[in-house]
Amino acid sequence: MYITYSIKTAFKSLIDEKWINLLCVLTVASSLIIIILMGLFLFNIERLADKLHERYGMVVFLDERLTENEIRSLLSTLQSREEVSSVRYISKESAMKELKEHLKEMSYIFDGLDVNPLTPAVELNIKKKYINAKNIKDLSNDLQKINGIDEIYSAEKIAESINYFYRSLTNLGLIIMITLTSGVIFVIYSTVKILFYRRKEEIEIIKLLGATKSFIRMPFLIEGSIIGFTGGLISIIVSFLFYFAITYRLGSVFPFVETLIFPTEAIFVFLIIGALLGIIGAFIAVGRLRF
Amino acid sequence: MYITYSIKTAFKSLIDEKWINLLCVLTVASSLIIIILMGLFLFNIERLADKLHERYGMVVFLDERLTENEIRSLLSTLQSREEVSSVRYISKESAMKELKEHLKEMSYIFDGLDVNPLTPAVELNIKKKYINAKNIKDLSNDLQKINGIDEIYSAEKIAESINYFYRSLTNLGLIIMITLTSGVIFVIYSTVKILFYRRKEEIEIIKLLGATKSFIRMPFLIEGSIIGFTGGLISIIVSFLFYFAITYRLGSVFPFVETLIFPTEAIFVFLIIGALLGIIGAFIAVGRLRF
Amino acid sequence: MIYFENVSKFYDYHTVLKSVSFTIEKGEMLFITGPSGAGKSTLLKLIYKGADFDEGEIVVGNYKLSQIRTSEIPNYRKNIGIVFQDFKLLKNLSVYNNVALALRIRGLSEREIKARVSEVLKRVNLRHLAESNPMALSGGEQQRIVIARAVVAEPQIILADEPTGNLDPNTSIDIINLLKDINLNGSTIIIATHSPELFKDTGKRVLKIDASKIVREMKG
Amino acid sequence: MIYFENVSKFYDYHTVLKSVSFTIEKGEMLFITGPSGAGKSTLLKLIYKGADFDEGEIVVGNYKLSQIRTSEIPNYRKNIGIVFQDFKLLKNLSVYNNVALALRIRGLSEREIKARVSEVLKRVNLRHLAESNPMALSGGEQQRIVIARAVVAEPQIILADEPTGNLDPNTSIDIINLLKDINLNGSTIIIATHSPELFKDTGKRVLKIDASKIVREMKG
Ligand SMILES: Nc1ncnc2c1ncn2[C@@H]1O[C@H](COP(=O)(O)OP(=O)(O)OP(=O)(O)O)[C@@H](O)[C@H]1O
Ligand SMILES: Nc1ncnc2c1ncn2[C@@H]1O[C@H](COP(=O)(O)OP(=O)(O)OP(=O)(O)O)[C@@H](O)[C@H]1O
Ligand SMILES: [Mg+2]
Ligand SMILES: [Mg+2]
Repeated sequence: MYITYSIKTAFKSLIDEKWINLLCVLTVASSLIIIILMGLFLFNIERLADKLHERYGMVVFLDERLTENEIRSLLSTLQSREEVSSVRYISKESAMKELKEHLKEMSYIFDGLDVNPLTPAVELNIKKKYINAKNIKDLSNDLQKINGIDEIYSAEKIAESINYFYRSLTNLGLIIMITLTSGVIFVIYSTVKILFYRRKEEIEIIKLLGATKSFIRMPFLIEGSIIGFTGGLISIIVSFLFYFAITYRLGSVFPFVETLIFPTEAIFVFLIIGALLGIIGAFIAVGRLRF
Repeated sequence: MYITYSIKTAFKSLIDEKWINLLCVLTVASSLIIIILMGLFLFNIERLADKLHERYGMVVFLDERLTENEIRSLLSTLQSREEVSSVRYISKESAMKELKEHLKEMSYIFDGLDVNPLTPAVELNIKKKYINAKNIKDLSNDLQKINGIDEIYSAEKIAESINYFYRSLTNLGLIIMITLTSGVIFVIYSTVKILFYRRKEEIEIIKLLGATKSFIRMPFLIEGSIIGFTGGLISIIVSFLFYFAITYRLGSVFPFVETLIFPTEAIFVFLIIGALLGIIGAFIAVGRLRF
Repeated sequence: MIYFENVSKFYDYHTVLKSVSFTIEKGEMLFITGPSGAGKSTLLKLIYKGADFDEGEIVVGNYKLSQIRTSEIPNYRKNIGIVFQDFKLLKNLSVYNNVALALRIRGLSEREIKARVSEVLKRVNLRHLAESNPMALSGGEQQRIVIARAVVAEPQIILADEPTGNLDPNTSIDIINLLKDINLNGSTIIIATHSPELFKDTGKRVLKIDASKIVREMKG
Repeated sequence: MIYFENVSKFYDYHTVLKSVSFTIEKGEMLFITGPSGAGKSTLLKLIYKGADFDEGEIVVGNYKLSQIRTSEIPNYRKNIGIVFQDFKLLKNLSVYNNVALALRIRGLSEREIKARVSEVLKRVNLRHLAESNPMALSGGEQQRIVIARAVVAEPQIILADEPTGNLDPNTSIDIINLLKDINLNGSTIIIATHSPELFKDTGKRVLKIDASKIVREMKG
């Protein structure tokens, strides 16, 4: 069998044409890096979006004069609503504390204050599937009618925007990833095509000597898969270093960064994807052989 | 003269090797696009940073009991400090108004309030060159001693952070731009090297026929400059479209985006830079010719 | 073994072969001669399917060349060894590997390849140059590599196009003797040449082509 | 015009030329002969600086070849027209452009190039193939392109390595006559060949090389 010959020829070509192969591997790697980081970004955005949704809440301000019992029954009423996943009561005092924390250095403005001008409130966490402008509006209208509720802070626009922003990001990311994937195939295709043209004279000769199609094709397929695999390997390494650097350097500044996740399955997936794209590109490049 | 021959040969090679040339042009273009967008970003960050600095101020809170005259003399004392570019007096009432604007939807918390708990203040704009932690600290210490000044809100940390953030961004941007520029040269170098290797047999022949170095080199230099120029052209067009899309689509959401500037000089600069990088890459690629 | 029936071959502007008919027996050794541009190489090309003919029919063994399927061509060519006029050596393989290629294509084991290639390189007096790059060798040495590659697989048919164009008279005689030996083992051999010395006194059949026709058939 | 003084040339393992000395007069026409691998092509290579010699000295006109500077080589080579044994035609240029290249390198105007190339293609009987790709032509036609390219610039020296290896006897005579004509116009011509027919009856000087030495000098 000629498989040893094919492998030898593939490696010889890889070395003889090291510049173009290197160029190709680097281009493939950088495209894959962008694909991986983009994937990582979307994967984590999805997780963050979930968290944000979990945290999204309405705030219901209560009449100051409600008794403890009245508050308790109000809370259970609120809790019983289908849309509500949890409720949290915020007293006048804890509201002031939260406000001061929010204002940070400017909290001195309340220093001279003797009375607490704030009202007690209830924070409602809304179930993810109900978070959209219409539902929030409906809920808010319903709650308005309940006795003891003074005012409602619902911010349906913010919910809408987060949803919209998240959807646009996902779509944009997917488009870029698909474009880049075809880019990777194209790059390997062109490279193998160049290598093919470069060995065209040689191939014409071995055709005349009686070589079969697979004898001619095999070295190119091997070469394409090696290029793709190497590109995948480099991209995985670089992306991981990048991920590591980001979580390490930025983690202390933005705590949410530390929660970013790099799924280990991706490592194997991208090695195989690299090699596969390589073989596909090479196969298209060699094309139909005529005798 | 053989210049027509050189040009013809260059164009022939561009067409014969369209795949690799296209690949190279696209790689050069995408690198240049990143360089341009990075440059645009830094250019505008610089402008924004200047604006931020202009706006950076210290706030000096005054004794509530100062008379109008005393306030006026205090203002001129403050204005006379070398570090101060301008001063602005904020009365109790306008302070409350600003605070409410800042809190937006949460401003209702002051609704029930009869007294204005805030103090009158003066906002000091600091000259750009004095904005650093040490100067701000000194100034703040000096002001503390002035009669009628109750408290000082200086936020030297914020000034420091902005400066630091800006400097890191600039450095990072410059590093990426330099890396990519050498990347562009490398890509053109490898491409011309490949074309050179491909025509190696031919070149060996014409050397034997008596061709001079410049006769051999010229087509490659022309080809390199065309590749670089085309890369530059594409990158300028794409970057401009990108810039246009961003300002157009995001301008309505984030007003600051509308103030981004795309300097028209960049267009010519990048065409010339593209061609120059192309010639440099080609020159290195052809290298020393031996006879 | 090989039949040409009214075969014609045209290139864009001119006729290279016009209604050529002849027969070559299995095991025959035959010369084709004629002036430069007469169509000798073209005739050989038609046999190995390096070019298609426009009229008539060529039959080689069990193959009708006008009807042969593309997928069969590699196998068909494995029956044929070719000495190309322009050598067609692979520039980036050593002499040894250039010759071995003919056997690798035929799927032989490396051990068998080694034995056969060494043997044939000895026959053409090139064993000391086995590891050289063919491009570094003299014209005559290159020509002998091509001959070695054509005969190493002991094909049924050998087509030799100007196999001694770059060889001095003595080496030419060696090569013709080599081809005669192989012919004795049963291979059919067709040699295209412009030099009458090659076939004179061989007693073999000689076809002379000129003006796109076979103008004469003689004994060498 | 050309002096070899004890010139030796070694390749890695063996000696190709050993202490070779001879003189060629300006305007002379000289043959070099010898068996395959004798060193004929190597000798010509040394003259056009296609290879460096290891001992001795070669003087060509005003140039001492051991001392010639790299930057002078292109100009030196412009005095020489070469018929390469392996043709060295550019595959992606037409016949016309292959021949024209020799003049483009010398900086002639396109008008003059056209006149001269047409003229020389007529001489070698290739005018009808001017726009063909050389790879599509017969071996003999290719060889005549190389000859045309070598002579078109009317250089002072013409080195012809096996210029008739692919030509039939009649065409060979035409080519030798062409070279004789050019020789009469004053060019020095050196022809390497393994075939005695080429120089017999020419009355020119013949150097026979073998075993890395000039073993005989005779008249053709
Ligand atoms: N691919 C082609 N396209 C156009 N013309 C061709 C092609 N191949 C050969 N020819 C022409 O066909 C004619 C015959 O060519 P062929 O190579 O068969 O000649 P030949 O007899 O082998 O000559 P030589 O002795 O010079 O090798 C020539 O005039 C040649 O120019
Ligand atoms: N670049 C090289 N490297 C190694 N050996 C070489 C090189 N060039 C030539 N030789 C060897 O030098 C010897 C002489 O070669 P040369 O080409 O001069 O022979 P020649 O007389 O022209 O033979 P032919 O008639 O076959 O063309 C040969 O044995 C050849 O193998
Ligand atoms: Mg021929
Ligand atoms: Mg030779």
